[in-house]
Amino acid sequence: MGPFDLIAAIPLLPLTAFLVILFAGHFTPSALPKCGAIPGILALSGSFIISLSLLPLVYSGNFFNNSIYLWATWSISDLHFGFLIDPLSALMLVVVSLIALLVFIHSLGYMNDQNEQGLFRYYAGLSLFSFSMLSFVISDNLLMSFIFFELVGFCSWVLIGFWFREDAPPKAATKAFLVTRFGDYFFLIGVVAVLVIFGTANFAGPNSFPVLAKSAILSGQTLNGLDPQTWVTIIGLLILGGVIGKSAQFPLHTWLPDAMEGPTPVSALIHAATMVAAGVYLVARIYGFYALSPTTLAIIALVGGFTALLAATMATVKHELKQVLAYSTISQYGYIMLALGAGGYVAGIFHLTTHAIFKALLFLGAGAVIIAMHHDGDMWNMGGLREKLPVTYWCFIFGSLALAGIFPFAGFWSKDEVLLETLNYGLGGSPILLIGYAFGLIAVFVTGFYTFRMIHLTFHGSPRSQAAREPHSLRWNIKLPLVVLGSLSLLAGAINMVPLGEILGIDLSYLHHWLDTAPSNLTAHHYHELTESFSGYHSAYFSSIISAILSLAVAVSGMAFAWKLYQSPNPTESGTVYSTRFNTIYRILMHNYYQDDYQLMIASLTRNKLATFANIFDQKYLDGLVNELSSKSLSLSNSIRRIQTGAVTNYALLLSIGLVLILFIFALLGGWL
Amino acid sequence: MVPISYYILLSAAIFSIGLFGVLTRRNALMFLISIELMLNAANLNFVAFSTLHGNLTGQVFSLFILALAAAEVAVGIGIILVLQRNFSGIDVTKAVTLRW
Amino acid sequence: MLIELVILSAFFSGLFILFSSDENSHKFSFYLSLIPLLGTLIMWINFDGSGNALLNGGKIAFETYVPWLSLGSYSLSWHVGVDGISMPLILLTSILTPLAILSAWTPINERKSQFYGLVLIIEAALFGVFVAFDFFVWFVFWEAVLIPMYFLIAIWGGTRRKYAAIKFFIYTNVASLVMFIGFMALIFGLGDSISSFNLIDISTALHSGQLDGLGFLDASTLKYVAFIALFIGFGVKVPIVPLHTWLPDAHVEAPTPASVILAGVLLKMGTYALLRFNFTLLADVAQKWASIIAIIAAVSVIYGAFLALAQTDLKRIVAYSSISSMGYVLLGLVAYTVYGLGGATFQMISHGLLSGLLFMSVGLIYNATHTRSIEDLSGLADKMPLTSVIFIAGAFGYMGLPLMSGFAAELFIFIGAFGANFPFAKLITAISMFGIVIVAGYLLLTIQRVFFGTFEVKGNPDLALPQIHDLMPLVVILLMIIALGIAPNIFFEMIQDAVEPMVSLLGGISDV
Amino acid sequence: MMETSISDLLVFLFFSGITLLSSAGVVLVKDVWHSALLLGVALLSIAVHYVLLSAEFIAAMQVLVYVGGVLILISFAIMLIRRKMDPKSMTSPSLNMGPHLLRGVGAIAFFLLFSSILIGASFVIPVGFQDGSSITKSIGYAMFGLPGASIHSENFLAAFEIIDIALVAALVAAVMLARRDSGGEN
Amino acid sequence: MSDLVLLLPQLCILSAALLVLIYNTIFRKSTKLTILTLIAVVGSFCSIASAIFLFISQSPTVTIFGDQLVVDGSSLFFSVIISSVTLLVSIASYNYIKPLQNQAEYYSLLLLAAAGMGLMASANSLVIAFVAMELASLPSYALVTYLKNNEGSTESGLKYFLIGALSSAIFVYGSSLIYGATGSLGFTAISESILNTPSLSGLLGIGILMVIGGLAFKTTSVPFHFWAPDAYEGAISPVSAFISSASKAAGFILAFRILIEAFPLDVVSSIGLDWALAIQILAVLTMTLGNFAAALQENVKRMLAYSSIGHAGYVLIGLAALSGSQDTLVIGASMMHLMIYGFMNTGAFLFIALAEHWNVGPTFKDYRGLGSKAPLVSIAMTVFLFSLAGLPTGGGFLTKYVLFMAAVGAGFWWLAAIGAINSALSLYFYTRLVKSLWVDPPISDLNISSKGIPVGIYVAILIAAVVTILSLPFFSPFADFAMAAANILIS
Repeated sequence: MGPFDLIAAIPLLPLTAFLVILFAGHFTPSALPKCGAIPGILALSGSFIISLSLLPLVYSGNFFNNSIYLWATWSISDLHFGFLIDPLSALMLVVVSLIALLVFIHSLGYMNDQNEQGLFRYYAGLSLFSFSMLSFVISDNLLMSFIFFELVGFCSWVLIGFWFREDAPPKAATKAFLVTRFGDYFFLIGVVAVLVIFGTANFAGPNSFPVLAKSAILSGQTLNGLDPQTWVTIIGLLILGGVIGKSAQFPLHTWLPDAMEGPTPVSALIHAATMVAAGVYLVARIYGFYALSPTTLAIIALVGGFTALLAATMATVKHELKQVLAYSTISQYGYIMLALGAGGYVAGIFHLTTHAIFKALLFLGAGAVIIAMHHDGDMWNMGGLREKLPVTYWCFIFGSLALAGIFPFAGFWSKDEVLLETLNYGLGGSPILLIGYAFGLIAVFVTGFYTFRMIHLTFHGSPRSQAAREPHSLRWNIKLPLVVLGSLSLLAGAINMVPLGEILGIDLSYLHHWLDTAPSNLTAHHYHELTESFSGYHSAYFSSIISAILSLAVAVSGMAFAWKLYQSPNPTESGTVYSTRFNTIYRILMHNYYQDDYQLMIASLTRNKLATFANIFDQKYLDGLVNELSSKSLSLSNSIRRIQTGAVTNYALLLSIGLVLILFIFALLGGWL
Repeated sequence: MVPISYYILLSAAIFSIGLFGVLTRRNALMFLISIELMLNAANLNFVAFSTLHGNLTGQVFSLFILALAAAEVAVGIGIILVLQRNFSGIDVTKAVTLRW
Repeated sequence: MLIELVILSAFFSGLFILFSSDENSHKFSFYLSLIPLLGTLIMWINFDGSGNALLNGGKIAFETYVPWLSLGSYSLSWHVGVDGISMPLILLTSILTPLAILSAWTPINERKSQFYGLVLIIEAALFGVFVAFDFFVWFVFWEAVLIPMYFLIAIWGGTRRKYAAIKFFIYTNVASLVMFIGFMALIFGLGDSISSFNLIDISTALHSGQLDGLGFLDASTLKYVAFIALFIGFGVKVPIVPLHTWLPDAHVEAPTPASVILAGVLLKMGTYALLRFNFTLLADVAQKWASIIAIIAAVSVIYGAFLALAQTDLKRIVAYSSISSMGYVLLGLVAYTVYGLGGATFQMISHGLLSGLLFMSVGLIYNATHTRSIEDLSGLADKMPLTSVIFIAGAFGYMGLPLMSGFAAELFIFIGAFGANFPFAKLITAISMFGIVIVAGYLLLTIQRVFFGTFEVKGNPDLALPQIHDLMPLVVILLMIIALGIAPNIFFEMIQDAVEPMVSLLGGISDV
Repeated sequence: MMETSISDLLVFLFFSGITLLSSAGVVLVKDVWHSALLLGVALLSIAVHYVLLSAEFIAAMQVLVYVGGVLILISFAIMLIRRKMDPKSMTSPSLNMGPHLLRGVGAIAFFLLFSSILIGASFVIPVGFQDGSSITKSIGYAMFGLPGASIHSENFLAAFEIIDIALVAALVAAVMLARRDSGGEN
Repeated sequence: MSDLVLLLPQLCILSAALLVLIYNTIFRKSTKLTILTLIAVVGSFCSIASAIFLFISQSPTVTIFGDQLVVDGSSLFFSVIISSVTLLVSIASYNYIKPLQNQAEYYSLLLLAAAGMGLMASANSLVIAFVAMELASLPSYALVTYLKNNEGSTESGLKYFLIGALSSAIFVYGSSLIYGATGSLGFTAISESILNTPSLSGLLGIGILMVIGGLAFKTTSVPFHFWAPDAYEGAISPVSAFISSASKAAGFILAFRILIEAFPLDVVSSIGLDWALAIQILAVLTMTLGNFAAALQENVKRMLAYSSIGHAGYVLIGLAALSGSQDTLVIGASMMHLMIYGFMNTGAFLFIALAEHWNVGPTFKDYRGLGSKAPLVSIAMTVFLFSLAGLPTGGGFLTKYVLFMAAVGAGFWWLAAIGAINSALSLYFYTRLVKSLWVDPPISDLNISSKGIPVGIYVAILIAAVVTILSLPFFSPFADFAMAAANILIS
């Protein structure tokens, strides 16, 4: 009974739950009263407990990294499925299984109590998703991650399109899958390139591909036609394609807001905490590879920063509560990308964890509000819910403040660390990161603005609709997850309070140490050395206190500006000065910078113009050619048929002319004349 | 003894006249008669060449041709009678039901 | 002896059914079709072949060699056997036929015994194609497949069945004539270094450079001319883009079970023949023109996918998507690496299963709603949950969702093609990989428009929901697709072993 | 062996003139009856040519079979056919010229081609037969493939056997065709 | 006596013919037809048996009757073809001519024609060739005009006779010129005299071409083919089966023998006449005209007529590709094709005879739905049609592709290519008939059951079908026989 024997159980438990729910649901529905929630909850609590039990093991320094199942034979290292347990994946395991468990519980309230139909399909999809996500987290090679990367996308397609009888969810599901599929196309090329160029796709171990890449760059010999540096950049960018698709970064972010069509627990689990995190987790997982090429890091940072600002601005004008949260998710992941791009590996992971917690909290809170509001998510019909839903209100406040990055909450510590690292490395010799830092800082202001606007419109002021006056009562299964997550978003910051540590002079960066006790070339320190030597990132040791104070001030001023705009007792959308004076900007923001429209236009263009052109070309020319050939030969046969006129004299005439002709030809040839 | 080439030329002339008859006349009997002419031309050829080569193969063979020409005429007239009965006339260009 | 048993059992049961009465011919034909299935399974269990049959050192399993007749200096013989490449294809044929028969129970209700008889005869002919190693024996079976397929399309087909049937018949016949003349030029080019049509002797002769010119063609131009003739001949069957116009008509107008066999196995005849003739016998020519062929493959993939995108008839969509999948096979073949060739053969199997599944489910939808146009259908998932689940699973398998055979095959092909050493290999592979996005595009659009939204069918007929025997074949194929997706080594081990010698033949990069 | 004496030439020219004119007449005259008669004249003149070529037996046969047999047969046929058609007045033989003659260009082309080739051909001096040997006797021997013929010839025994079967066949065929069936069904 | 034993195949048929005549004159009994058919069947059967026995036991290559007749592998091979076609036709004719007049004459003429063709097969001199051709043609003219009060039959008989007479005149004139140039009529003698004393090459050339013209008539190759479509359509189907298979085969063996033995290519090309080129022109024209004209035919029998012209073109490929390197294979292939074509073509025409017997209309539309009414025979017809088209339902597949293979081997790949295009087009019109048999919905007024099953025609069709089908798997006896025959002919 080795310590790591139970790892396989983590993903397999949700898989068994999936199979149980699927078959029981189809054959003996009565066996599962809660339509499959119970097996799901049991499975995930099991996974959560095992993940927790792994933490001390990993902290004491023993890791697990070998292949479990041989998928296909290969020359050097076969294509296989394997597990890699190291501090990063252990941490992520805990976060994913915890949030998944809480979402399952929340679903009891959200789905069962509203007696939705087709719940077996829902819970089966949810458990399949958990299985794929957990397997993705602990996979030990790039191919296995790609496989579960796509499976996760499939589960999100199933779950977004849960209410397939209406019109909007299926369209949203298709759009989600297609946009991520477009990203995965680049990712697949990346995977194939890694397998072909380096011969292996392992993350860790002596012959893992980041190590091979590093030694190739150092030795300088050309690899498969190009020099290693360009290969690393190209492969990095290709994999980045998949990351941008999945984590909804700048060009491929349009699918996330539409994915809100799915049930809110789904949005909470998939489109806030786990699936969207898969992209950035992948970057963290092969950070040793990305650290080798400065251009890729710079691109990641810029994309991240720009997305953070862009999404935040779009969130300021949305009517739907879930839309605001969706855009805030996009912008927060922009921050994590900014951190990773700027060499802040630890900061990225820190913000990833804290964001998972408070975003899940906000989404579950939004779910609670939507139940209370009899399934109406429009903030302009809410207001004054503070007295009626006290528990939800306080948990929601904790989450929002963490999101805005206000002092004691987790968000403050992690977002500040991100900005600190960006500033640090920006000043320390790679000025491009400063642009990222500027984006990040402005985004803090805008985040503060839309967070306060969200709280104020939902909870403060007077109720603006009948449903807001008598909201639906909420049971324990809604409130318990909120309380758990609320407390966590308060305390989670403790794992890495760098500015406080600097003030008190004691080292509080536990997360940093946690990520340092990784296998040989996966430690945070090793990554720091790589970014320094290969990408020229030198830390300028900027004091964390100043940047903390700066970001706090910007956040508070953002909230104050929102308070000034919306503080009138019953604010109306048209009344705010915001919508009158900056009307054009308002319209642009409402239309999400027309991103959706131009992507839709491209899709319909290829579908209607290009495809129909190909079809017509195919029918008219290629098919036409064949038909033309047959009709020509038939008309020729018709004319040949006509030679046989029926009169014997004609036959005799043609016969003799034929004979004389042949005689004449041969007379000429033979030279008899 | 006139040089053989004259005879060959004569037989070629007769052959062509026979062929001319075949091509121009529409009457079945005329067709038959013209073919007789052509066969006779061949016979003349055979006899002429037989003297040229000095062996009798040509002459004996011409006897055979004579016999078979007669046989052919017999069958031909039989067919022409049947034609007369069906198409009431032996004009060859009338019998064109089978064409294309 | 096992191969002859399998072929003869299929053929004579076909004849028996053909002449038997109609009323329970569908049950008889299903049970009879299980015999060849049993035979092939036994063959698979004690399959002891190793290496590539046509290359030296290849040990052919179940080999039988019986002299048949002699034409002047050439002696023809019944030389059949199985190697790593043909074994999976035979299994695919013997599995698909009973399932096709089963799926024919509801739609085919007139002249039933003739239908089932012809299906079994096609199966026998297809076995022949995959086992024959003598050119003339192979050519007999190659042409014999056309006749039953013509009748299947012409008698039980859709509205334009006669046009489609005759077009299919003549198009493929012209192709095989072109191929025949090309191959004969090659045979006589070899002069007296071979005295039989045995493919193994021909390949050893060709590879030891015995080819001297024929008439005004010297050795190398003769090789090029023969390669082009063979490529066009088999290209029509594969189909490769410019020669594909018969496929949509034949597939759409054929009854569902016939189009399952047509898409499932008949297309593989073309790729199998390409593998055996163009890429084993004339390997050096294939290697020299690798980039051009790869470009043709990429065009097939992208152009086929765009064509499918423009279709509104369910069956045409599935038919056109076969063109792009076959484009992938060609890409795999031309890569000339272990993964490329192995992936191509694996893709033949996986595409056979996947297109079979999609055609059968389209058949079920047509039986129920009597319309195939996606504009007339919506919200089917509401009323036909099981069929929609199977179609969606099949569609995702087709798109290359991991843990299904489609993904495994395409991944192997991409790895193989990406690592190939002909110029622009990486660029062409990257471009043709874009196909998976377009395939995902039109399949998802179809699913969304046909299965989701409110239930409403034009002329709202009362749905004839499929019974168990309609759904059973689909479930079986789906399980096989998933099994192959999770454990491709079931076949891939065997294929790799057969493909390895081909690569080392030309000193290609053997590790990719 | 024999140089051509003037008298032979004159005789040849005279008779070939008759043959050519009569055969042209056969082809060009309008009424079939007249062409049949002219055919008789042509055949007789050809028989004379045979005599000139020292093939007397053949000439005799020619006269006997052709003029005697075939011509009579043809005239019977004309009589039979004429009976049905309205008996046109027996006018004097007139040539039927007209555009249809153009179709005869094939024959003329053949003749021109043949004659041009013939001029080019150089003939060897004819071997001819020694004037003592009886041609008819050796024809008889040759007919039955018996040795002992004074002039060499190929063995025609097999041909002889086959020809009689052929004549039997022609007989059966002609009888079948000519006989008037008793209302046979078509 | 030994010479006559060698001629046994021809003699059997001859004696049967004469026996039929004698029997007819003596007995006037009512059951006359069965006896007549019996004689014909027994005669042709024993001729096949004797030919095969002779080949197996002695495989002779000897010239008899003062080397006027030759009995070797190819003459026996072709007399097997001719006698088997006669066998099939005579079996089928039993039912066909039961209601008609002149039954005895029909059988005697049939057998006499067959005897003539048998003799053509073993002719070794132009004399025998001409006489045998006449013996074969005269009865065929009468047979085609058998239905004396049917317009179609008389018209086709007339055309057949007139063109036949014209061609035989041309043949005779040609042979006179050849006699003039070489001084002899025996094939071997001709080739020797051309070799050592070449003279009058112009006349000889014209003579050879005119002889080829005469043979072209017999083998329906362009431009001497005009009679064929009308004759085959007008005549009663068993007769057209007989003529299109047997007389064509006889024409070909005579052409082979004359062109290979009398005018061997290497000898003849010295005088500037490469007749292979002429045959190539004829082959291309015949194939193309035959297949293209057949594509849009409305009348089924006329379509089959044109298809038989097309097949003559294919066999001509064998002759045309002689100047290449694979002579035995090329000639062997065309011989094989003639053998299997004989069975397929006779079978197909006899099916038309069956349809005429059930007075099914002449066009494709009238044949609709025959498959369901008479399945067994329609399957046989489908086998014939697809085998004619070159699909592996019967031996026709092998022979056609071996022919193309031989042409490619001999270096004439373009001939094979033209053959391929034509055979692809032929698939179109053969499938049109198969389509109307099996695919098109049956027309209502097709009542076959009332007429009953004509046993003779059924038996003949089934024999032909069985032979065609079995000739695919068991092709080696045909192939060995043909290759041996070709070997003897070439060397």
